[in-house]
Amino acid sequence: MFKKTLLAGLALSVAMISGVALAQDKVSIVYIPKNTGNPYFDSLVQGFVDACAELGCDFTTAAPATAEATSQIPFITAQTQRGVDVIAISPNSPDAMNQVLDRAREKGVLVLAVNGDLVDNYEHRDAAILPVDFTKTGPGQVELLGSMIGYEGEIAILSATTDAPDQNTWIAAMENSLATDPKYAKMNLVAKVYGDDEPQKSTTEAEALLQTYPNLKGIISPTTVGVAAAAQVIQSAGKAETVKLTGLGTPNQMRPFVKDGTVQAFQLWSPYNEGWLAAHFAVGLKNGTISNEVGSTFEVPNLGSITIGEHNVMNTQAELTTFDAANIDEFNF
Amino acid sequence: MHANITTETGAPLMSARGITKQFAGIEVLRNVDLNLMRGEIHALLGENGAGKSTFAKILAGVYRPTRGTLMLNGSPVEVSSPIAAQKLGITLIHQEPISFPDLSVAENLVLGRTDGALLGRVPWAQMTRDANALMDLLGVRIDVTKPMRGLSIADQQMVEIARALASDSRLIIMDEPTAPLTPKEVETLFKIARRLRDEGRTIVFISHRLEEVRALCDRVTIFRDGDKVETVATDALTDADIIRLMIGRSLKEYLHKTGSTIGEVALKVENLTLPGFFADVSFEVRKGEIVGLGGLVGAGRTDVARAIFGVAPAASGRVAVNGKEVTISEPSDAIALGLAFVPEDRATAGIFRTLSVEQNITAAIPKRIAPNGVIRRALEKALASDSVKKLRIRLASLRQPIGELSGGNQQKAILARWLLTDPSVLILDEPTRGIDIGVKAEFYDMIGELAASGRAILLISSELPELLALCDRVLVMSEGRLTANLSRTEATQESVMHAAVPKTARQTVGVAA
Amino acid sequence: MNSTEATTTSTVRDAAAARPRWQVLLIRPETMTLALLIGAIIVASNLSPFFSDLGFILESSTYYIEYALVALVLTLVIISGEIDLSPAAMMALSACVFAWCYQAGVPIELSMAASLVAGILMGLVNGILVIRFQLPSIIVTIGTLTLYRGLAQVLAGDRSIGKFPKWFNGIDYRLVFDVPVPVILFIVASIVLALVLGTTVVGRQIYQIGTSEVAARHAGIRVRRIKTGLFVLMGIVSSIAGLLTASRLASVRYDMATGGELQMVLMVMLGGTYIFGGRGTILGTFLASWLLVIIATGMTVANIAVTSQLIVMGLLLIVSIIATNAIYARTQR
Amino acid sequence: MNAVSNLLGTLFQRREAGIVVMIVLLVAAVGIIQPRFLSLETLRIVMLAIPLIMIAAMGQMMVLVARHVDLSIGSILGFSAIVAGMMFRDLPDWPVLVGVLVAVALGGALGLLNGLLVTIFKLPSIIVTLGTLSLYRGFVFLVSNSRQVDPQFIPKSLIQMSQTSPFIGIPWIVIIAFIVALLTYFFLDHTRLGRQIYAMGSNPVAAPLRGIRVVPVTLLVFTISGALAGLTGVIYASRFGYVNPGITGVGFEFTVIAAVVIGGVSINGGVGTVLGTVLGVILLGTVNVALPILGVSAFWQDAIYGTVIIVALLIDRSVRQRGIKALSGARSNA
Repeated sequence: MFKKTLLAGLALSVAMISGVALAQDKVSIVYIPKNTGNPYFDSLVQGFVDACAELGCDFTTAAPATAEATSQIPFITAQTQRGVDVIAISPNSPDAMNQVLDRAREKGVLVLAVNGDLVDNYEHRDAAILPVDFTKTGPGQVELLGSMIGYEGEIAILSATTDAPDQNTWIAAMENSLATDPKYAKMNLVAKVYGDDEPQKSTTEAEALLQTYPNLKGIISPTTVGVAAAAQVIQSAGKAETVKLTGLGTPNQMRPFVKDGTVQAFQLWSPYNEGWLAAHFAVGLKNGTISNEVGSTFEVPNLGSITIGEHNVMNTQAELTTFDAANIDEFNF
Repeated sequence: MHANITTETGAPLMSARGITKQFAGIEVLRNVDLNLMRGEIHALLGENGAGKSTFAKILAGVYRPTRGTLMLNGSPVEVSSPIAAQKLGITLIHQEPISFPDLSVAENLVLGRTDGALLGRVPWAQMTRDANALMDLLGVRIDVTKPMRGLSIADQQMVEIARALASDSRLIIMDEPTAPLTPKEVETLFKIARRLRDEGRTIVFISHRLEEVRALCDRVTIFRDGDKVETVATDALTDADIIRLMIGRSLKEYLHKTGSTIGEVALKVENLTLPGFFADVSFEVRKGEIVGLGGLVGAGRTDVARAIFGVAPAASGRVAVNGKEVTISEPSDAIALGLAFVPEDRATAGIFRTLSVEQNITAAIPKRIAPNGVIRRALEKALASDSVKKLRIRLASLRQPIGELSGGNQQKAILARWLLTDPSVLILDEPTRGIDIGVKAEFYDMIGELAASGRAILLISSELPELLALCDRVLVMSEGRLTANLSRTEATQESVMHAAVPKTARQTVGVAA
Repeated sequence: MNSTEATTTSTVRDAAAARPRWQVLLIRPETMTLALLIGAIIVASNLSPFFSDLGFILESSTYYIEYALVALVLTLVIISGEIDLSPAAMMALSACVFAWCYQAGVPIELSMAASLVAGILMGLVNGILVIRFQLPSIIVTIGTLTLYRGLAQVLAGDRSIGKFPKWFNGIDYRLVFDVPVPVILFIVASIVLALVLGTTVVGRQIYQIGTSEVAARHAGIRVRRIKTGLFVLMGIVSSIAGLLTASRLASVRYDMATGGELQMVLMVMLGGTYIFGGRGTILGTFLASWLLVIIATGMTVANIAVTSQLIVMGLLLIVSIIATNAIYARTQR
Repeated sequence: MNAVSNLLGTLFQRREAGIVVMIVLLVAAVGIIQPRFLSLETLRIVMLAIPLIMIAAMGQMMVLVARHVDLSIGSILGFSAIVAGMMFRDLPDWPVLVGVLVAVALGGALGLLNGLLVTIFKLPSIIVTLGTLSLYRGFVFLVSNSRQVDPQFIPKSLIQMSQTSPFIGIPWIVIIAFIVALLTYFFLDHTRLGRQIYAMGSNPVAAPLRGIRVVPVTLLVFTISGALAGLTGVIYASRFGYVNPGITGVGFEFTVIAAVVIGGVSINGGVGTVLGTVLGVILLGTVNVALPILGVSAFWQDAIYGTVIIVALLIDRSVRQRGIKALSGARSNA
């Protein structure tokens, strides 16, 4: 009975295989998101899929169940074993995968960091595709919030984890702008709190902010989970008039709050374009039409000219996209 | 004496016809026919394992008979479960009170009553009132709103009895209800039992104490080895008759004590105290001597043995082995000093049920079978098979799980385990409980031989004849204290019982006995 | 109910016949595990052409071998009638202690020693709570698993600590006769523990304790000492596994080995160790560890979604206990 | 004098009193450090923090009283929430109530499956539910195709359950949670079936001898626990406004077990009150809210949970020991 059940289970699994053998002539790309069930990456995957349909490359995606530091490792090994040409990955950790990525590269696999980089471990990947120049994100957010609150009053930041590298880059830039730009002289950053990208913790932290700082005028939450949780908190506390919120969020997640006025505007970029660019870059590199040199440029349909910057980083767009009631319905991701 | 029924006149309330019960193919009850009359108190007597408790459980629906029928008021009935029994008006008061320790006394009284819907409301106030009324009736002072957990065993037993009263049963079966009770409580119980009988209810009373049976019961049925031997009016038999019927031959025939020379003090215990269990216990056991330890269940005998052996060490007091004062905080310390302990509860404290006989026998001698930590199989096998031969343990293979052996052979294996440690002091706690008559005799012989070989033996037993026949001296405990130290000549049924019953209520013994 | 059992057996006239030897050998949980292992290898090879490559399987096995190493000791704990659900958290905390010490400037050798000491202490805390305070181990270790993981988080925050010396990193890439060092370690530990359990007095006593703790105490077996020792051994082996993981990842985070306890319990259960104690073998756990490696690796390389992996793991756990229970119930009589 | 000390004695013996004291001390301590904590707003936040835990805790408490444990409630919660969310998304015309009922029914079904495994195969519930914890989470990913249900699809009326209030500012979900607690109280304390659950947990061997049908009662207990976890799933959607297969309900079982154990429910079965559980949930909720207000790093949260579970176990044991002492004392006095 034991045996039977298991064999049945395995037989069931046979039915679920997504592709057995990979064609030799086409460039094969695999994309490993942070975790499964994360809507942000669904849109990014779509970019890959569409680009590969156009370019004629093979594309698969495989994701671990949790966004824990080590969970992507078996996937990298397995994909290397499958003999893929390109591994694109949104890393869960800036350093835990160094060795396994090196091993993949030794076997001739092109490793691309997508949407997040291996900060300070650049030598363990070939290139990185990031949505925007991350030095511009922080000031952009400060300016957006400033415009909402008349450049005056107490503000706070609700971030992801204390160690999230991208968020920390942005926050540092925000602090720098607030300190140096006289335009923001009357904006006073009173707190930085961290919701760990968990809905429950983010909610409690946002509630505590409203509670602890009764004169709070605005919150910046540069993370999709955080900004949604903060919007929910402001909505249920009925403080949309007094506390302004902005941050980085996905249109689908934020749509109800923009529609009911809880949030006037927030920003993000197009994850779709990241997939689109990554696929074009990878195929071009494999075909020899693009060279992975700092400073070299190439053309990508719909995106225009892309330049490879310092640390082999390239961006899909120059500025953040701002979403508000006027344009939010044009986006679906 | 209200001996109003001595013969079977009229229709019986309950008749058993050809009741046979098998467990895993083994007959523990054979073809039992028995009539229980209205308005009688009917004693079931027999040794442990004779089948009386099994029979009681069949009456109460705990077990279903393998063959045979039960007739209630002349028509056959299926007593398929305890609930079914309850619906038929049959209540069993278990040997060990079965209660729900976290629930209140009042709740314990009504729980499982079959009337009322499952989602019906619990009438708390009514329940408490009724429970108090019952307690008054029984003359016990128990706070019925408190959980059962805090009650003494005796009080728990009284609650059980109260439950039987409350359930308004026609047939009440009491399985050794008096074991934990004080004589005063026994007296109350008897009063109530008589009143119930006079109301026309039937009571089945299981006890080991002949004097209680004489004081209370109208008729007795004697079981032996799964057979019903006889049902007669209590007055028609003498104690000697009853004992003969229970064990199949007279006591003298199977209890024999070989003389041994008594030597120096092997085990000396002074002022041993464990608050709540026993206090100020002092005695000594000499080489070659068999010292009995008698008393009622719960008197603290087993606790003293466990304390000496280090299972649950005493809080204060001194123990000396072979003249040297020692500290024993764990059984392993005791074993190193040459002590051995055959515990009362063989199933949980004695055997390793699923492990081989061989492993069971060699469990206490790790150093001998594995001088450098690695077990020498051949040596182990030799030691074990030697013991099997010596003690005549009946088995199919040394590798057989010990659980497959009969109780007597299991007990022999446990004894074999301890003999391999070559102990100078052996503590035997109810060594013959639940063992076949035939094997029992073998045990008595062995105990005698062990003493003759110069070992000191402390024998705890609830069976008076066993104590009287085997021991050189009999100690008696009551309420956690040593109340008598009787020489072989002083020790009689009466003197031991006299010392065993609690002092606080001694004056009432005459009524009970 | 025990008293009725005693009455039952007391009247057994003659001992029942022993079971034939071949039956005893064949109807064993380990036989099932072996059959499953062979089946899994066949199915996995058919699922993906990339699977049947010993080097790849060995490399992939290093991701699970740390758990398998702990599972070996957990087998002893479960045979002795207890359970420990905290080893994954102990791995994380001891590794965090190591990394924290190293970062604070303690020489790496001493940091490793500190990690071992932490492991011993954690095991001791478990042991004391279970043995001295007589609390049920299953719930105690649920408490300490939360506590240890929490302390790891307090100690390391959510940073990843790395930058260990080169010689420390990448133990999984050091090969002895083409076999990664951790795998060698696992095999050696299996042999040693199998010998301890099968041929020594301590091993024998672990079975006896698990069969009946009361009887073991009465037979003079030092139950408390052995059980405490086993809990401490869990701490030590968890610490070693934590260091292996740290070496493999070249970095340490508090969320290392998250969810590992389920995998460890699964390995032990799948190997036919009886959940109520007293039965089980190291061989079973050894085979089950490889079974798990094969299943997980096979599914990952065949690109089977994590969804099915979770379902298969859950089903395997339940089915394996049912099967083991059934087998033991058969031989019990 | 004696009467007063007796009263105090019984008060302190009651576990509930101890928790109330702890809550008061906690609130006072936090209030001294951060006076803003003592406000109506805090009360509202605490109130919002507890319904999720409370509803699931009622089910878990019942399971623990019956001498079992259910580790799979987080996954059951996730499954019910995702299915309800998908119904809201794909069948927007259907009444919200249908989604709620489906979630509760599915939760009940998964709970029943736990119960069946425990009763039919006589397996320890902790291992069974450890297995189904993983199994059911797999189902969550499977039915949702690993896709989140976005906020735009969660019905407004459902979201408003955690924002609007029928009276004096108490949000609907809090009222629902207290209704569930009240119903549980009536069920466990005032029906025969409820008392049978206590009896079964208190002495599983005796239960069948007293006519308690252990198997159906056990199945019922697991089913209720599952159904309440299912209801919690819908409340989750209401509270957080979306359902994510990889996040919703993950690790929730430990929070709930911590709350229940703090509330004085014994893992040895038979002991525990609804009041104690409610207070345990409130204590845990207050701690959760107090930590960020005090500026304590969220990193401490797990360590505090773990400590609290162990301390609760030790307290439970010492209470039990006192009971045993009382027993042996009574015996020697008899």
